[in-house]
Amino acid sequence: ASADAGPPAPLGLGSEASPAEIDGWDIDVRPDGQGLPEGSGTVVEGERVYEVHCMRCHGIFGTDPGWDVLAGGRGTLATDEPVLTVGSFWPHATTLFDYTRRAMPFDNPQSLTVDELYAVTAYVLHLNDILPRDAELDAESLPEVEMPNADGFIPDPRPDVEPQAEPPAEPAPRVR
Amino acid sequence: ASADAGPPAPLGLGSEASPAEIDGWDIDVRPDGQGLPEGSGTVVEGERVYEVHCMRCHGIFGTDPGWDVLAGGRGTLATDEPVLTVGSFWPHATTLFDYTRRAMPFDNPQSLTVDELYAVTAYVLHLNDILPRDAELDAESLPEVEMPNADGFIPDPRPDVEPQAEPPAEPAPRVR
Amino acid sequence: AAAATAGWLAPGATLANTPPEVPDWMKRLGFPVGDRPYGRPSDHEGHVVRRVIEGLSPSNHSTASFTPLGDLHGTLTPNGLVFERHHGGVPDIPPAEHRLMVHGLVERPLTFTMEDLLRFPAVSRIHFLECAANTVTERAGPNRESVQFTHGMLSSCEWTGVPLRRVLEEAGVRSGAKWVLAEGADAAGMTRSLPLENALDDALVVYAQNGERLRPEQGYPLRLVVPGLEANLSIKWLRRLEVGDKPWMTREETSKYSDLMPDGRARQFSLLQEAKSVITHPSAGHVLEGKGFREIRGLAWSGAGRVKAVEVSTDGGRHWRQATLHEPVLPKALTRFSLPWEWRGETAWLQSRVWDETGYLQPTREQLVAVRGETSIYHYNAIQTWKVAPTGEVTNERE
Amino acid sequence: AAAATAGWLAPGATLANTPPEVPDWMKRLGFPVGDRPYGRPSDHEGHVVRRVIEGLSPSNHSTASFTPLGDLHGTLTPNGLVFERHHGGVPDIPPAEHRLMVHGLVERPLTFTMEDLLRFPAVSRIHFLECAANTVTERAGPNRESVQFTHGMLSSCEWTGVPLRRVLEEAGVRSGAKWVLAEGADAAGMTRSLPLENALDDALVVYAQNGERLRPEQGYPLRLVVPGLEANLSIKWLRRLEVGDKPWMTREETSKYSDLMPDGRARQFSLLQEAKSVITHPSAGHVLEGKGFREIRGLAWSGAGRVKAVEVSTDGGRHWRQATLHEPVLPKALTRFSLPWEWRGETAWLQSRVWDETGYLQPTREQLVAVRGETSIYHYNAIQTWKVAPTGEVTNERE
Ligand code: HEC
Ligand code: HEC
Ligand SMILES: [Ca+2]
Ligand SMILES: [Ca+2]
Ligand SMILES: [Ca+2]
Ligand SMILES: [Ca+2]
Ligand SMILES: [Ca+2]
Ligand SMILES: [Ca+2]
Ligand SMILES: [Co+2]
Ligand SMILES: [Co+2]
Repeated sequence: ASADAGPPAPLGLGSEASPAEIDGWDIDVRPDGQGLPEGSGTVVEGERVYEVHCMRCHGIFGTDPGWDVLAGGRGTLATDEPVLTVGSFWPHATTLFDYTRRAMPFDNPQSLTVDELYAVTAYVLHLNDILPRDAELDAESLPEVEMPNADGFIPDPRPDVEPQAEPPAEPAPRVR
Repeated sequence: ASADAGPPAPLGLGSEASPAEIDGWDIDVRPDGQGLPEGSGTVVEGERVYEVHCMRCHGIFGTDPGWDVLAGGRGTLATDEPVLTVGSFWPHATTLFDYTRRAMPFDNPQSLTVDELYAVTAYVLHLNDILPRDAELDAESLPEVEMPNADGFIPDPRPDVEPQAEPPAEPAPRVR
Repeated sequence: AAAATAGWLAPGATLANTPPEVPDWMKRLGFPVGDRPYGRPSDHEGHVVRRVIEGLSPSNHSTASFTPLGDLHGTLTPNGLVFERHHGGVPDIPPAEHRLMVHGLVERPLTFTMEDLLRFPAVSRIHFLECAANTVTERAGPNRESVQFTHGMLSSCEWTGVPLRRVLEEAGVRSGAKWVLAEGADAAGMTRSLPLENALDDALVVYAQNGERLRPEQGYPLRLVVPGLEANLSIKWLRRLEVGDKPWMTREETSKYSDLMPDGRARQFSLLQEAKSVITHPSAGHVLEGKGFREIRGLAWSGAGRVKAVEVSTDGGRHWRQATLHEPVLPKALTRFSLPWEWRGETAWLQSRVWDETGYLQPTREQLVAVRGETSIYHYNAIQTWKVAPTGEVTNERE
Repeated sequence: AAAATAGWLAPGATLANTPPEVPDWMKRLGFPVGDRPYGRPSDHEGHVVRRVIEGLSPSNHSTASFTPLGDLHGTLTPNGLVFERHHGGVPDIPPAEHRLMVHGLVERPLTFTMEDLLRFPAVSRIHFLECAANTVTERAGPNRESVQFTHGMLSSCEWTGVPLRRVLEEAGVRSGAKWVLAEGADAAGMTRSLPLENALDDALVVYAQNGERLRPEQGYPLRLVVPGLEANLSIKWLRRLEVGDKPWMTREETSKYSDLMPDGRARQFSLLQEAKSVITHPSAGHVLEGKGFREIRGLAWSGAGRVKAVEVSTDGGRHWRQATLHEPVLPKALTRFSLPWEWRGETAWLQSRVWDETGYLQPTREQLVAVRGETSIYHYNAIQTWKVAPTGEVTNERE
């Protein structure tokens, strides 16, 4: 695993994690769909989930300010007042499923069923004009959703500012 | 003041301490009598001070255990159960005045008058058979009191135990 | 200077306890030994607390509290004053029920109890943690009223635990592995993808902080500490590590913690906390009680390694003098700097700038904004200015 | 070893929150940010406190509380757990009314406010403080039930303040000066004579501890820290420094803190805390939960300078293995050492011994007692033994 002499012998600490144990805890989802559970949900079902579980904080159209804004903002990224939302900014639809599953509703996380998660994910994408009203999502279709800002991210180019002074000629004085 | 290049220029911090201010705070007493205030007290007066201010903690003869024992213990220092008291152990009588002035009575320190301090000092020395019943103490006589264990103290002779093993041949492994 | 402080008394103070008077507290017993089995600061230091900016967030379950840097000394942050940033509040986890699972691209998926983790060879290291959003308020110009709020999402502790590398090796990292997912056991299930390179470098799985077990709000009973990188990566209440070949693109590395540039594109995985410094004494909110000698003091740090040099200006950057660095100068740790100063009552503009061992120099605000604009949130590390008025009042202002 | 910890649960713990179950605390919000402006440890760590030995003294206004070394990690002591030894309780001093007077053999007698002292060039240093009477209970053989009570009058902090030398120089030390009297503002008026040589070496006038102002029981608002020497010299609530040509022979350097030898004579001004070490993990009171790999960890220190090497024995001193020292190894500071250990369930007798940079080796109890007898109270620094029974129970016993 490492570049040098190789890993040391295991110390024999810890206990084996069984597939069932891992399954209960492994809640993440990757852009390639790894981690997506079996199930499905439609935009229409999602509207109902959204109204019951999300609307009180994020507003009717997901555009209420205060709590995080979920929809709108397309075309604002290069302006003085960018509005970063799932539709305007997020590069992957899978992140919406992953984040909602682990963290939403804010005051009742990990409470939605898998089908509810697919549904509300579909609905928030619909609110962002990314999915049509008759769409349905599952483990296969979710990773294929094309996000408007999918190409909006670049690697870290820093350092990006040229030093405008030479360091002092003398080494720094030190005190203990 | 120091061995090397000499002290730096003052930074100009702090305020001058006036003689009166110093006088109010300078409560210590040295074996040569430096710091002893004007005043005096007798063993007989001291008995009364002791009864009112000290006896409830140190006992009728200064020998009650529990709180620090003030009297007795002569000849016990080299035994298995040494009893360290003003009489058996303390090298200087001035220490008794200094300590009583600053710290006794334990629950009401700095409450005795100068005369009371000389008196109770005389009385505790009397309890230790160091002063006769008709003795009186003042700034001149107190430093001259001869204490039984005056020669009982030696400078620190350490290290006093020979190392019985060589340090490891290899330098100690280090981790950060 | 003696004149300035002679007889100086804070509001409410009397002369009844100053020379030549014997102070009252020498004449009566104080509180007994053991009265406070676990101690707390003096009541006279009640103003030295973490503070939340009210209204910053609609819920204090997801907001920040700030370390009072202007009241601190040396380089360590007491555990009670370490800044907070939680996304779903602070969970109360019984340590006997906490588990760390390690799985994914490993030979042996494992679950560790706290007992297991305490048996690993332990290391202790002093490192700073800085929120990527620290100082964001100052990007568009002077804003907050004290260094607590401009720079207080910064702390420094001695962290004790197990090198993350050692924990991963116990499970056996398989070939093809490039990233590690770290997940917290809080209500936010806080999750980040960490490059395997950083995971195998100096990252730590930590159970103790400044000598004692982690505080609840710092991840009790277990957290990650990834030195030098944005603190959000140092996942608290750590419950799971998954080894994989690609990043997970979690909400915290896409929607958040990415840097939106003026052209509308966003920098991603910009994890490094670049070199930064700030003067803490004097700083905004302080009042100089008198002219004459005093010391200018501050903190400098770099996520890339050691601090190499710090310069201080008292005239808004026209002239610079090199500051003294206080040993030990440790990598990815706060370094205290100082400079003697004779203040004659003039208006002064205090600034500091740091070079780290890579040669990187802390930029001016103008330089940063020229490249990154004014709308991005994270990684603002520009030179800070404090104004000293002839009255002695220190404020967050620029020329 | 996996078998030993698989499914291990502390008393009272359930499996409802362990894999595959989603723990409860991920399903509800925790306590909000800023709920504790000044934080405190987890309620689950309520056993990690300073403790007094009841009955040791007739008044808890003059007694000691002990640092729980067996529950700590790394090398710093959290301020809330620093051991206490007061002789008249802890005074509550308003900092605006506190003064430090410097007089005697000086050019300019001066009084300093806290404001004045904060203006001096400041330094921060990590040093241990150890009561001269630490471990006295073990001189006549194993006695106390845990390392908290055998070695807990020991702590280590980052101290910030002004070199005592600089304060004395501000007043101007006159020729002929050889000693400095330091006096506290507590009900005991605690007072010691310090050799000028030590005063001008590395002694500090301290106002902050581990980043924040001193705790009340550590001398708030001002104390002395005299590195390497018996902690009683590090006068708390420091109010007065008098420079003189002779020692004052205070009660604390005659009646107390002198070492009575078997011949009835007493060593005086035996100020140095000689090199010492102790194993903290495992130590008496701990229970090894399973066989297999674990690490032996401890602390080593020397008042004479740096720790040079530590050796550990698991068979009562018959065989020794060199331990790893944890960086940074600072002078007159606690140094963490460790040694990997595979425990197979046998009875073990754990010991550690330290050499410091002067070549001094920590003695055995037999060596110390041969020279100093069993009745002296102070400066007991002999090798400590812990017994590990086949049940895993660790006790304070010797072979
Ligand atoms: C009680 C209030 C509340 C409810 C109910 C709620 N949210 Fe949220 N939501 C929040 C808060 C607060 C945040 C920001 C959390 C943080 O600070 O990390 C947030 C953030 C989000 C985000 C991230 C936005 C971004 O730009 O990063 C998404 C997506 C989201 N919520 C979706 C949902 C969905 C879907 C539901 C219903 C299933 C829901 N929320 C219910 C309060 C709520
Ligand atoms: C309320 C109880 C109390 C009273 C009253 C009291 N003492 Fe004490 N005394 C103590 C205690 C407790 C100590 C030990 C203090 C410490 O731990 O440093 C002590 C210590 C001493 C010592 C030091 C003994 C040694 O061996 O070091 C002397 C001398 C002394 N007292 C004298 C006096 C005198 C004289 C008075 C009256 C003027 C007095 N005491 C009143 C409780 C008391
Ligand atoms: Ca996964
Ligand atoms: Ca948003
Ligand atoms: Ca004097
Ligand atoms: Ca006695
Ligand atoms: Ca007076
Ligand atoms: Ca389950
Ligand atoms: Co002044
Ligand atoms: Co095991």
